[in-house]
Amino acid sequence: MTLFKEFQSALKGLWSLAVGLKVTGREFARPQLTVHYPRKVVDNIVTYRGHIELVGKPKEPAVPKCITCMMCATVCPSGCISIKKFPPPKVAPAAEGEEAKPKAKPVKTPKAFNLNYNTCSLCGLCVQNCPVDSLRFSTDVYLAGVSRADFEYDLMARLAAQAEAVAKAKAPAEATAGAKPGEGGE
Amino acid sequence: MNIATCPFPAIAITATDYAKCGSTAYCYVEPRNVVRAAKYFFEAGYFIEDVCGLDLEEGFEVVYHFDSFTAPGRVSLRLVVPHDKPVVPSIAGVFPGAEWHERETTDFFGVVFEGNPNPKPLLLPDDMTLHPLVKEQKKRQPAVNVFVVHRLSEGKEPTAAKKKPADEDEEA
Amino acid sequence: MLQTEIIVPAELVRLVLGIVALAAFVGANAIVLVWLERKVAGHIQRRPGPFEVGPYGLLQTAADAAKLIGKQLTMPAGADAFLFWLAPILAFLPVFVLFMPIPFGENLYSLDMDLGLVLILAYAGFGVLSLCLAGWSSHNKWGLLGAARAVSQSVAYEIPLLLAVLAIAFMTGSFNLQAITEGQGPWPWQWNVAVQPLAFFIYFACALAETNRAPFDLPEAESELTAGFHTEYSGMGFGLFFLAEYANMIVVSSVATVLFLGGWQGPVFSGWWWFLAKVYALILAMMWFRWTYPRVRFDQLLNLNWKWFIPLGLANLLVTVAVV
Amino acid sequence: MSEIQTGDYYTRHFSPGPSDDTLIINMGPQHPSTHGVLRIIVELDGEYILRCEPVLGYVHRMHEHMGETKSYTQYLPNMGRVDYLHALAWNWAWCGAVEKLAGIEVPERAQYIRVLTTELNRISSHLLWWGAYILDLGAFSPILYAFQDREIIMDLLQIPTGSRLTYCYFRFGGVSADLSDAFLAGLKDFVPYLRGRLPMYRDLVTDNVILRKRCEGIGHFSPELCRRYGATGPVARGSGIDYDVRRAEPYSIYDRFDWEVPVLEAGDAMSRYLIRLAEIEQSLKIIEQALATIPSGDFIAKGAPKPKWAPPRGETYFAVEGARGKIGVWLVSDGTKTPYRVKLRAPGYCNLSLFAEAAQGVLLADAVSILGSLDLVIPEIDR
Repeated sequence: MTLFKEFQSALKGLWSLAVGLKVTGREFARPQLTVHYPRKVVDNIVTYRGHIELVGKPKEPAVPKCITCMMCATVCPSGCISIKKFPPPKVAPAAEGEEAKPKAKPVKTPKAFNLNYNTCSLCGLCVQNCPVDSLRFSTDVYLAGVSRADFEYDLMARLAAQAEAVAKAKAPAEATAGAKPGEGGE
Repeated sequence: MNIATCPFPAIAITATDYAKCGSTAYCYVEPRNVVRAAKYFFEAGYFIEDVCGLDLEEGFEVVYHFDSFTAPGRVSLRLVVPHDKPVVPSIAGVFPGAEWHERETTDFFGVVFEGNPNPKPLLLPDDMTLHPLVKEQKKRQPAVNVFVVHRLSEGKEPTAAKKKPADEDEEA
Repeated sequence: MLQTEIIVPAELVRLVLGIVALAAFVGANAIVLVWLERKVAGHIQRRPGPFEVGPYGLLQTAADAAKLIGKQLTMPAGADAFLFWLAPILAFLPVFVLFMPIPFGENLYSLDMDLGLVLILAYAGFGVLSLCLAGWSSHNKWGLLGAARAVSQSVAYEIPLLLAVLAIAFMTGSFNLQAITEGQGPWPWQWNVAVQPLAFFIYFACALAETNRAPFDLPEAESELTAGFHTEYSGMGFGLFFLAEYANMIVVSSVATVLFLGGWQGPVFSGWWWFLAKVYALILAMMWFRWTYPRVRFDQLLNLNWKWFIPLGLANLLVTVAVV
Repeated sequence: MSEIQTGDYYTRHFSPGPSDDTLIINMGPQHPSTHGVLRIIVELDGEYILRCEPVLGYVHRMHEHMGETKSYTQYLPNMGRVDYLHALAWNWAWCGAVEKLAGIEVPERAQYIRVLTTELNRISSHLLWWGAYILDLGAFSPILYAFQDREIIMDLLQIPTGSRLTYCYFRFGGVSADLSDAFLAGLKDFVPYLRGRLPMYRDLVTDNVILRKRCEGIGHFSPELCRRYGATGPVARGSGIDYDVRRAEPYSIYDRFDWEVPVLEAGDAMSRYLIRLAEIEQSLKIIEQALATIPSGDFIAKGAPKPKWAPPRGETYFAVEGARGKIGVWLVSDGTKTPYRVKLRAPGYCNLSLFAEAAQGVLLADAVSILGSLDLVIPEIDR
């Protein structure tokens, strides 16, 4: 009887192998799922949060909302944001003699806003903690470069280029700006 | 568990608020009694969760976390060894799982576990002499500054901040 | 001028032509098979497989071969140079001999010999020698383990393979492959597989093991032995092993076609195309297995052989002899 | 024996055994089945393992030291890198420890969001393990089938978190973004979809006789062994230990859902395999219930800590159930903006530590099977 049982279990085993073949055979006949990258792209990039970029003022799209409070640079765990402020409006003291207003309004917009994407860990703390919503995530996934310098972004220039493109297209900002995170997607 | 019924020689046992600090008791022992304590926890059905080091002004505190599969309630077994002679008997003979945790603590703090069956560097390179978690003298905090003991009952034991644990205090 | 009449035996012409044709056949088919394997794998896994180089990626293998030829040949320090380089050549060369007695069509064969089957079985033993040498001479412990596995696996599985083949030989009363083919009819129920299903099953399973195909690919089991016997081979050294694997697949499938599936005979328009179609069907099945099953363990593999295939093969042979 | 003298520190200290007939080989750190960069020095007699010793530290990043140099908030992204396959559980462990220390309340909706995303992440981790384990055993196709399903999870989790693997989504007092309708709708569709896929997994792999022979009775861990080494998670549950942190040390809102802790007595690789598949189903069950009852409200507490915040002095231990077992964070604060000490208890570390004992006397191929059944993520072990 043990021999019989052995044969029975062997047949059962063989049957399980046949079932496996059936599964792979079925999958063989089904259409492919791969997205052939350069010809087609995936459709869920809109929810991806890539590196950060600046948000322009509604009236002047080339000028960021940023008030150089340095919050993003301080909170960043890897120190990849560097911001240069304009020097405080201390016009040279009396020697020049002109009507340099001693109480000129300080320029709040940054002189330079650079991101070193090489060290960014995409935690989103900067965007979350920006008090004036001047930062947002870009949806850039198709990034490639040959040197580290390719990933050191001048975000002010990027904003200017975006604003220019928008102006050129005379289309609403929706076209270039990434959608707000957490929305959209399939 | 309290100090009177404790089956191994302990310096102090504090029942703590599980909801706040995640342990039901802190149990301070002298380094030389740690194996007896571990044996007790082994026989009581606990498993070893981890062995951690902590660099305090008083010395290196070594914290063993034991927990039970059946009746949850973490107990942290603690001892303090001086900075200049950080030697603790290994409990790997009781809980073989402690071997790696002890080797890790040796890597990070330089605390030597005497009797560890395989005292090789585990996570750090073998030629590394630096112990990364040892703090500079001026950054070290006394125990009172980091331990706020959430006592469960009105315990009569001294606070966790035992200044000089390497005294006598042997009982049982 | 004195005319000397050189009498060239027709057999020799046929042999030389046959070897040249076989070289082309094996080379071309191996390349096609590599491509096919990748396509089958791709489609089973719902991806396209190679599709960039050439139409449907057909030239991908050729590109890979060119790359492999261009790569530096390295040899580990301490390896036995002669044996190390002999092994891949030894893996590939006997394949030509194996093809010689196989009748692809009614008149399409390079060597008509009565002991064709014996020749194939004899030369098939070379394969294991090359694996053994490769693993042993590369001065690599993984290679050594792979070699040890290869030897015990091949030696063990040759026995039931022989038993299965023997059953057919008894039935036909001949070792001549052409005769065996002609002993079967054109229709599937006239094929030997209908009479000897068990022998076919054993033969096919053993063929998988002999060619080191999954689920019996233990000598090169990459999740255990990194790459087994060919761990240390680079460039065309590796390429030859690779080609030899596919060439061996063609050989065992061809022999199976001849022995069990009626060879070049088909219900309509008998000819070499039927032979090729059957060979490819078997090869496709082998690929299908590879991309479906996990790998068996080494002791299980040998257990399977000694506890199942050999007794079953013996029983099958006994019954066959009794009936004949 | 010349190989041993020319080896490195660990090889030199792995003294050859008494017999001359043994082979000492390095499995890893680039071996295909050690997933990442684990290295195991193995002494073989034929193909039988006499003894072995794992060598760690190839991806050691000293996360615990980073914890002492960064602020509480800045340490968040580290968590996704400790165990990249179940990043959200580590997110939760860190946030939970800080919340426990500082007594921060997490709003209802945030609790649900955490449960939904963490369970989804657990499924994706198990799916990847499933594929990788079968790959270790030599079958190539299942991993891609698992990846098809995992891809959907990653697409889903990308909606709230913005990333696909190393999530940094939880914040002290909640999460960083609310769940969108697209996510909820997608998740609602995903639950029945994955349930429909599981029978295929069973047919193709679980019932396969070759796989069964490779797993059944292999790598038997007794409950005692698990206890001595502190093994948790599916490894312990596969050995008959009914222990799940979600049940044993209840945190968040897991007590509101109707789900089971799968436990199997056999203690072999197959039972660990089955436990993980059963956990996928249980996670689906939790997700289904959470989806049905998720309330509206804040996704982060109103008084959530600002980046430059410092918690009160004190210490705490917080544990969550990760895909690999019990994740523990021991946090000591001296009241400044940076933690005084962070200890990360990685489940894989404890689970792997029993390997040396369990692998004694097994075949090399079985060692691969046992190693795979432990579900190791090396960055988590090395930290």
